[in-house]
This record gives sequence, structure tokens and C-alpha cells, in this order.
Amino acid sequence: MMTDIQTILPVAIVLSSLIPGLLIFSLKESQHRLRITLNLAGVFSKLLLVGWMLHGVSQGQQFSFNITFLPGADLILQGDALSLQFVALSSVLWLATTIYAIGYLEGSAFRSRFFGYFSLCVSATVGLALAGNLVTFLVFYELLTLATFPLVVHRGTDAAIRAGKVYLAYTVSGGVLVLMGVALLHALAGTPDFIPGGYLSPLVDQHQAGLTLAFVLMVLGLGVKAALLPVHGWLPQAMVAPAPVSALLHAVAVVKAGAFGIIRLVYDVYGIETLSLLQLTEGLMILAAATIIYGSIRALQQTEIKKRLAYSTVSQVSYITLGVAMLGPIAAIGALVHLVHQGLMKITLFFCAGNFAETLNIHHIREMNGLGQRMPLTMAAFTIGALGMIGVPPIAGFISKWYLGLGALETGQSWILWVFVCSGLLNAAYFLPLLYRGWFAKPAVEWAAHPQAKRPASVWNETHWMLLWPTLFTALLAIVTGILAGSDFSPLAWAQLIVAREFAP
Amino acid sequence: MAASELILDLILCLVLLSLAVAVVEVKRLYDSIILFIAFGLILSITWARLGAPDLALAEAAIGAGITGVLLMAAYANLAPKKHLQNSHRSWLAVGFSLAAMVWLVLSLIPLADSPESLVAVAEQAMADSGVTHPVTAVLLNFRAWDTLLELVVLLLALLGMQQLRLPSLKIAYPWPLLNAWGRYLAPLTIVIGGYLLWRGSSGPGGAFQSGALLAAGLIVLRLNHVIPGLSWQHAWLRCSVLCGAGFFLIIACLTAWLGQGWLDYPASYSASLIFIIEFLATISIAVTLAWLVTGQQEAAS
Amino acid sequence: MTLSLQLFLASGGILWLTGLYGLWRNSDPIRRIISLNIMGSGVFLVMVTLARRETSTDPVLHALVVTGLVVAVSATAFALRLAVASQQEKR
Amino acid sequence: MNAALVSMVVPFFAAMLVLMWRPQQQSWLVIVASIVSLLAAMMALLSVIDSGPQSLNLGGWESPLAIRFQLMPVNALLIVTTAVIHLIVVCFAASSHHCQSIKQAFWPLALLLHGSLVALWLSMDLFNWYVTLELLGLAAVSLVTLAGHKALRAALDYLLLSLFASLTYLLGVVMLYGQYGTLDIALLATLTEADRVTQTALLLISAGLMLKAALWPLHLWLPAAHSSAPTPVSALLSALVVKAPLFILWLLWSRVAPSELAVPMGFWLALLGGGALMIGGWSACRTPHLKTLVAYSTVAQLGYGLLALGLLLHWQLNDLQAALWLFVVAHALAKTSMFLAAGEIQASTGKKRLNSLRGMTLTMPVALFAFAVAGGSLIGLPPSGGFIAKWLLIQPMLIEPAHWPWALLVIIATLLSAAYVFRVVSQGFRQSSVSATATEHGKSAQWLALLPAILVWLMALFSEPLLQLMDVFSA
Repeated sequence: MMTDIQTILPVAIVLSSLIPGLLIFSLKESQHRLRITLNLAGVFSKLLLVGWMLHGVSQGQQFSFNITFLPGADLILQGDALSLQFVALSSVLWLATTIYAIGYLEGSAFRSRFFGYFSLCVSATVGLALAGNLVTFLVFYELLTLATFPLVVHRGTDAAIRAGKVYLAYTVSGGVLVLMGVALLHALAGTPDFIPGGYLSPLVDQHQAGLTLAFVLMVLGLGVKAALLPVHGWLPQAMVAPAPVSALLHAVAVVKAGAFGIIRLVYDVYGIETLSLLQLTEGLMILAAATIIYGSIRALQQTEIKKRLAYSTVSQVSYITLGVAMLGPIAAIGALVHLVHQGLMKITLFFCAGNFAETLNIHHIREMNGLGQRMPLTMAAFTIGALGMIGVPPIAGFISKWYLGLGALETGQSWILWVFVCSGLLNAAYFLPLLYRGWFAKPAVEWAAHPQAKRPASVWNETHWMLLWPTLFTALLAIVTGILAGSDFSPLAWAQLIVAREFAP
Repeated sequence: MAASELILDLILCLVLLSLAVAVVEVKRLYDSIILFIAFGLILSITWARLGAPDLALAEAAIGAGITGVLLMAAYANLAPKKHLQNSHRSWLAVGFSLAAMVWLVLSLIPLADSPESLVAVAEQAMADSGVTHPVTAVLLNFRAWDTLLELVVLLLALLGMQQLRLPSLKIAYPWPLLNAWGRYLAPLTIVIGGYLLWRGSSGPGGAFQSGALLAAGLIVLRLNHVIPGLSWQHAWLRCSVLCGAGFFLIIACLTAWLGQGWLDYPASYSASLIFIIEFLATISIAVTLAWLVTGQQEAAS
Repeated sequence: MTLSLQLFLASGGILWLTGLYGLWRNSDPIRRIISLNIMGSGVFLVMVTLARRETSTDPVLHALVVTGLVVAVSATAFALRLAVASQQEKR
Repeated sequence: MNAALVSMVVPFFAAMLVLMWRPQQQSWLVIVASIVSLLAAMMALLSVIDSGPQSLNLGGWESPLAIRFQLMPVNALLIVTTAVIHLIVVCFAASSHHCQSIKQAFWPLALLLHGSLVALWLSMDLFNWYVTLELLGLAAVSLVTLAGHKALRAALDYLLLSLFASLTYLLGVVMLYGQYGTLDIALLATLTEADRVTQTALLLISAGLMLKAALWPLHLWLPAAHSSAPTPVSALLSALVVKAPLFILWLLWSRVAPSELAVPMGFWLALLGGGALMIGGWSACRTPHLKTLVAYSTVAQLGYGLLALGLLLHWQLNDLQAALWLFVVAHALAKTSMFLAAGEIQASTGKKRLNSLRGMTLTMPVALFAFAVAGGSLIGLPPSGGFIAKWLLIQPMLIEPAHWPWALLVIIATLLSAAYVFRVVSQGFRQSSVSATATEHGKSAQWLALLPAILVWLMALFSEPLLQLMDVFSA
């Protein structure tokens, strides 16, 4: 009995969003109750299944499902500690974003199409997280590209189409590079399952050139989604998409898919030993560090809220890559926990930006003056996210940065500390003015006279409840994971579990 | 002796080649067509010289005769300004052709000395073929499948032409002489055609030659308005176009189902089967070719 | 005998090329169709010559030529009709 | 073998029945015939899997005299593909409102085309291929002319080039016969030597076949002919007809040609394939018309086939034939879907240009989705049939550092195909000024357009048995 469930569970987790998604495509625009029901059924069943699997994995059970695909490379879905970190993050945030999106898109056109593709995206993300070997990873990686494109161009305006083309140009090229890298590794070593410590060490002597090329190809390809420096250009452009898309996909799912891929590549394909023999991580570290600084500087130059957040994402996601590239256990904990923490904080920030835009039509930083009086709760959530990003304790961001810093010291790369300090200062420089404007500056127009809306009757009605509650929920999570980082069920504890398994001799 | 034969061959070749070049190069389209018909006749003489009398017959009837009529008909239906050669001579094309010529001729010449062929095998199998003329044996027994498909090729050409929905050929007022001759010529072609068909099992001749001749007869009759325009409306016409390929295909299936295999005629019936197939094929070929030349009669008009 | 066989073979090849040249040279569809027929005649000439190499002629090649002729005439008829149709359309 | 013969004969008979009796309701007859043919084809495939390749001498004569049929895994697969695509296309033609005017003439021609294709796949005889190629050419041209006056010029060019190609092919065949005295592929394979006659003959044959298959740089006729044809015809031509010469080319070079000739030729074929990928892809990215774009994509995708064939010969790697034939099958299915979808869209908007696609996600979502899904396979996105084929193709390229430049070619080709596919898809997402009213009519035609696209993605799930099938053959 148990063995059956251990096979089916990974597939069930992917299907729990895929099937509602496909059903939603077939719905008419007007069948809106049914659509919401399907969405929520998918969300909650996924949460339930993920919870079940989390429990199982923490008990040391193995979950694995496979069907034959290519010669020597099956399609494998499996749940290990690392996958679950990402799966759990996306499932929880999917819940928040689904509710947010229902409120956000109320009454607009193409909702069946939107939610259909949205569910496909989540399925692809989860599948990518559960992938048990490189080929499976590749399959879901490409599917993610396909499924996100309709969401980027959702509005159908010229700007959206243009951004969609840029998005595709980057991600499809990245996809091809990953494909080539995967195929090259397959040609050299076949495609065994991901295994802690990697499986390429026997080939180092013979195929140095091949391994190096494959690594470069795949890092470049994955770097597109992870928004690494030379190939990050799509992310700010993709901000034309509706707010829930920016929030979940561009701040979390897609960029994390890239970062997650790099984690898999470094730990479970090449392995730390092989990489240090090939001396490839030095370059990756420099690239990540450069991206961190560059993203921060660019963020500082932006005047649109969403654009600033987008460049902040460019910068913050590279913390993960940097932590991974340091090849030390403590840095690894930092990277893994940052995967979760950054997601929570960044989605909060994007929700807030969406609330500002939706409620008061505010898109630019200069319009934020005095926003705290009109929308105190959203502004509070925004503050939590922003402070977390800067690294102020006890918010989650502090924890991850702390571990990353310790990791840098542990591996003897003290120059990285300077990168962190520098980036922290820049973070403060681009977030604090927003907070100042929101809370302390005087609004240009009195809110009562604002053309968009009258002052609400109660604090809780400052915007549509479906927009407000998800925002508060994720903000709360960002604080709770920070405060309770030491407990057994925190992302930190889980990251330590992963690292214990990865770095086990 | 050998020298004089060689000279004859040389002359034949030179005439053929110069006619061909002339066909390609002359200015007026009309001249080109006339020269092409002459070319076809010389070619059939060449084939007779090369020991292929049945091919000479086929070439004279099909290659020169029917193709010639087709070309003239097309010429009559075209805009006059199209008739002049418009392009200037392309020296690039000439140069390329000369270079290709050397190469091609050098690769063809060695073939004269490598007598690899199926002659011996075919001769051996003749006894079981049901006919005595080897070409007929190949066409209707050894490689009957080719012939079957070829009947389908004819059918396809007819179908293709038919759905172009062109008006029927412009037929001028019958030329008196043609009219008079036609009444004698047409029955004659039928007699000769029938003879060729019958002879085909033992000597030069067969379905294609006789079909072509019969077609010529039909065309003449049509040009004289003796028979009405051919139209897909008539069931007997459809029947006669389809009967060749249809019956052939049925036989093929029956031999595969009841007999020893696809197109493997039972030994005792093979002679008569081949004759029936040839007969029906002749009808199909004759009607189809005549139809291809005279064109579709629109039902409405 | 071999010499005249070689002669005919070469003539066949040259005929084929003449047709090719005509196809390249002319743009008028009817002339192109004629050129194709000349190409075909070249190939058939090669075939008939090859059939002559032994004392008894090769019936297989002769049968192939018959088939080829019928195919050629059907295709020519269709092509000419098409040419007329397309030119009438232009006017 | 008998099942394969049934699969071939049924369309021929159905065509004759339709021509003879001219029933008012022809579509049911045609659909039933296609279904029977498909079932027979599947039985043939099963019998090959069970008992291996089978050979049949027609008329029961000895091998050099008779025409020989052979049923191998590759052509069994092709017969099944042919039947599947024909079934889908005739169902589409029966259900689409835009095909009403052409139906009467379409049925018999399509059926004859079907039968001729199966006859070609089965045959192993050089001259018989000439006849079947002629059949295909005439049927294809007649089908193109169904589109009416606009298509006549393209049809005429297609016909003339096709006849020219046939005669080139025939000259080569005659030379091989003159040299070796047989027309049978298997016998020739044991006899050929690398001399001048053989070389010239093979080159002539290849030139003719490449022209018929529209392999670059002999592809110029294809975009005009395929894009001006009626929708179901474009699908048949692009999906199946151009593959037939490729099949012969493959048998010829991998079996008949001595390796001294095949190895250098392989290099050139692969280069030409690369050229096709580049030029075809680039032209597809540039053209303003929807169906022309799809037609250029055929030129480009055939380049993959040629590349696989060339490298197979150049490196003498039999593994690559699985890549070659999976490409062919995947492309056939995907291209059917693309052409049907594009044609349905074009017919309903009445405009040829790409920008008439605005707002299609609302008005014709299924057709656009079909286009995108089929496009995914052409790009080679996993998990689709196109991906499997590409994966098999790049494996040998990557294993040797010296072969890496070929992989670069594949990367560029992939990007180009992605560019032209998404060029179309993104237009569909553009807002439309036309009031959005989802059209109910033509739903079934749109779903039929989607069907082959789904099949090509399902191919990925059945790649294991497919590859085993190919292995049976190479063993």
C-alpha cells in the first residue's frame, strides 16, 4: 500500500494543478463560480499532498515515479528534501496568489485563459522541482517557458507583445542552451538520477572539455531564468504582465526555477568535488556577485515601483547562486533558505505594488507620498518586505543573509562579505526612500479628494479583501519564518536537513 | 558493311541532335512544334534501326502523333504574343551544358561495354508467362504492377485535366478534306488497332500501341463532329476509362486472396487473363488519350 | 557495333542535356514542355540503345520505355492543359 | 504483408468507386475507406513487430525479374503515418465549411494519392519508384489546381519541375540498370562499385529526388505550390508527399551506394541540410503571409531530415536513421496540424497576412492552440516527437568535440524555428479591435486540426517502442 502511494504522490502533486488547469481552459468566460471552485480545489489538494509528502520525507521515505522516455533517460518524478523546499514554497504562494488573482482580475476578459495557463505554470514549476534527473528537469523547464508566455502577453497591448517577444527570445535561447548542455552530458555520461555529490567525477580526466562546455552552456541557459548578469534583460520587461503574474512567476517561480536548476547542477550533477577540480565555480561566483551589485544599482535608477522591484529581484536571486557557488555547507544553508525567504518577501512587495496600482492607480515612486494614511495595512506589509530585503532582523531576510555571510567566512572568500555589505547598503538606498515617502511625506493631493476612491469606512476595507488578505498573509509568513527560524519546522531547519544530506560523506 | 552502318547511325544521330537543338532554339513557337513532330518521327526511325519495332510504333503514334496534336491544340488556344522567344541566349547556360555534356557522355559511354541485363532471366521465364512476345510478357506479367500503376497515371492525368474546367477545344469548322478522309481513316484505325492488340501476344504490338491508334481514330471522329464531346456524365465513358485499371486491380486482389500471390496468375489461365486485361486496358487507354486531347465537354454548354 | 552503340548512348545523353538547356533557356510553358519531351526522348534513346547490347534485345528495357512513353504523354497532356488554363487566366 | 497490400488497395478501389458511381454523399465512403486502410496499416505494423521484415516478389517471379515489395519497420511506420494523416485530413475536409467547393474533385484525388504513397513505401524497385513518383506528382499537382485560378501558375511550375526531376531520376536509374542489370535495391546493394558510371547515376538520381523533395537549394517551387493549394491539400503535400523522395534517397545512399561514395556525399548532404535549415527558417521569419510561412517551415524542417541523412552517411552511423524517421513522422503530424489550423484561420478571416491573426485566441482558440502545439514539436520542445528526434540527432554530434560545430547549426535552427512559430502565436494574443464573438461554426474542423498536434506530443510517451522498432531494423 505504502509503496503505491510513494509512486503516485509525486505525479499527484503535479496533476493537482494540471488537471484543474486543463479543465479551466474549456470553461466559458461566464462560468466564474465553477472556475473559482476548480482553482481552489486544485490549490488545497496540492497543499494537502505536499504536506503529506513533507511528512514522509522528513521520516526518510522515498518518493519516486518513473516512466520510460528517451533511451537511457526515463522521466522521473521524485521527492527529496531539496525538491520539497521548492515545492512547498510554490504551493503555499500559489494559494496566496490564486486568491489575489481572483480579486485582481474580477470582471476582466480572458479569465479562463489566464487561470488555465496560470495553473499550467504552477504544474511546470512543481514538476521541475520534483524532477529526478536532468532530462525530466529539461522537460519541465521548457514547459515553464511555454506556459508563462501567454501570461506575459496577457493584456494583448503592443507593449505586452513586445515584452513577450523579448521574454521568448531570452528564455527560448536559454532553453536551447540547457538542452544542449543536458544532451552533451547525456552523451558523455548518460542520465542517471540526481545524486548528492554528483555523478560526473569519474569523467573529469577524460572529458574535461566536454564537462566544462556543458557547465558553461547550462549555467548560461539556467542563468536566463535566474536573471544572471548578461542575460537578465527579460525580467524588467516582463513586468507588463498583470500583478499576480509578476508576483508569483517572475518573482518566484521562473527565477527560482533557474536558481533551483543551478543548485541541482552544482550539488547533484557535478558535485562539489568535480567542480573544484574543474575550477568552474570561481567564474560563477564573480558573475553572481556582479549581478548582485549591478541589479541593486539599476534598481536605484528606476522610478517605477514594479521596475525597481524587478531589478531588486535580479539582485536578490543571485544571492542564491552566489551561496551555491561558494561550495561550503553553511553558505549552502544560506542559499537554500534564501530561496524561500526571498520568495516570501518579494511576493509581498509585488502584491503591495499591485494593490497600489489597482486601488489608487499608483505606478511611480513619486506618487507614493503619504500612502500610509490611505492604505496603512498594505504599506505595513510593504515595509516588512522592504526591511526584510535589506536584512533587518527579525525578518526572514536577515537569517539568510547571516548564513550567507558566515558561509563566505567559512570558505575563506572574505571579499564576498564586502559584496553583501555593499548590496545591503544599496538595498537600503533604494527601499528606504519608498518607506519614507509612504509614511512621512505629505501626499500631493488629499486622499479624500483623490479621483480614484474615497476614504474607506474601515481600515480593513482599504482595498478589495481578496487583494489585501494574501498580502498580509505573506507578510506575516515573512516575519514568522524569521522569528521562528530556530524551530524544527522552519525553512531554515529544512535547509539544514538538505545540507546534512547533501554534504554527508 | 560496318562502316556504312556506322555512317547511317552517325547521320541519324546528327539529324536527331540538330533537330533537337533547333526545337529549343528557333524563334517561333509554331516552328518549334513542327520541328518537334519531325524529331519524333526521326526518333521512331532510330528505334526501328535499334531493333525496337514496337517502340517505333508507339513513338510514332504516341510521341509524335498524339503529342503533336496536343501541342498544336495548345498553340491554337494561346495568346499570339506568347509565341516569340523572349529571352536572350544565356551563355552561362550554354557553358554549363557543354561542361555537363562532357561529363555525362564520358559516364554513359562505358555502358556500351557492360552487358549486364535481364535478358537471360527473362528468356528463361518466358515459358511460364502465357504469351510469346517478350515485351508483352514483361509488361503484363513480369512487371505487371508497373503497367497497372501506369493506367492509374493516365487516369490521374485525365482527372487533373478535367477539374481545370477548361472549355472544350476550339474546333474550327471541319476541314472538308479531313472530313472526307476521316470517315475512312477512323474505321481503318480501329481495324489496325484491333490487329495490333491481337498481335501483341506474339509479336510487336499490344495494348499501348493499339490504344494510341484507337485514340487517334476517336480524335479524328471527334474533330469531324461525328461523335459528341466526351463528358464525365456518361456512365459508359466512366466505365471505359476505369475498366482497365479496375479490372487489373481486381485480378491482382483475387490472385493475392485466392491464388498464390499478388499478380501471380494461375498458369492455366494466364494467357486468357492477360488477353482480357490487355483488351480492357486498350479501351481505357484509347478513351483516356482521346479525352485528354479533345478535352472535357461541359455538361451545361 | 560497339562504336555505334556508343554513338547512340552519347546522343541520348546530349539530347537529355539539350532538353535541360531548353528548360533553362525558355520561359514559355509550351516550349518548356517540349524541352521536357526532348529530355525524355534522350533517356528513352539511352534505354533502347542499352537494350541492343546483346544479340537478343532486352525486353525489360523495351517494356520500361513503353511505360515511360505513356507516362510522358499523360503528363504532357496535363501540363499543356494547365499551361493553357494558367495563361487564359492571366489575360 | 497482406495487411499492407490491403492498406494500399482500399484507397485505390474507393477512388474508383467514387469516380464510377459518383454518390451524393461521398464523404462517408472516403472516411470508411481511410479507416479500413488505417486498420490494415496497423496490422501490417504489428506483423512486422512480431515476425520481422517481410518480402514479396510480385507475380511470383524470381528476384531480378520481378518487382519486389518489402515491409520493414520503417516503411510500416510510414504506412501507418500516411493512413493516420489521410484519415485526419479527409475528416477535416468533410467537416470544414471552407472546403465545400472542392470536395467533389478532392476525394478521388486524395484517395489515389494515398494509394500511390503506400505503393511507393512498399516498393523496392527503382523503376517502379519512377512510376509511383509520377503518380504522386500528377496527383499532387491536380490537387493544387483545386484552389482555382490563383494556384494555376504555381501548379504549372510544380508540374514542370516535377517532370524534370522524374526524367533526371530516370536517367540515373537507366544508367544503374545498364551497369548492373537489375533494378532491385537489395540486389544492387551487393553489386555496386565506386566507379564513374555509378557515381554519375547516383548523383543524377539524387538531384531528381532532391528537387522533388524540395531539399535546399532545389526548394524554390515549394512555398508557392504548398501555400496556394487548398488547406487539406497543403497538409497532405507538406506532410507526406515531400517525404517520399527522401525515403528513396535514404535507401539509395545507405544501401546501394558504396561507402567510398556515401561518406563524402554525406558531408555535402549534411551541409545542404544545414543550408535548408538556415535559409528556410530565415525566409519563414520574413514572409508576411501565414501559409507561406508554414510552407517555408517545411523547407527548413526537411533540412533536419537531410542533415540526419547526411551525417548518417558521413559518419556511417546507423543509429541516426531512427532520428531521421522520427523527424519525418513528427514533422508529418505537426505540419498537418499547422496547415489545417492556418488554413482554417485564413479561410475564416479571408486574409492571407499574418496580422489578420489579431485576437485569434478569442475567436478561434483551438486552431491557434493547435498551431502553437504543433509549433512546439517543430521547435523541438520536450516532450514532443520533434524533441525525441532532435535528441537522437544531437547525441552523436556532442560526443566528439570535433563534431560540435554541427550542434551549433542545430541551435541556430532551433532558434529560427522558435522565432517563426512565435511570430504567429504572439499575433494571436494581440488585442483585436473586432468585437470578440467566439465563432461556433467550424469547431469540429479546429479540433481535427489539433488532433495530429496532440499525437505528435504523445509520440514522446511512446518513444520507447518506436525506438525499439527502429532497432529491430538496424539489427
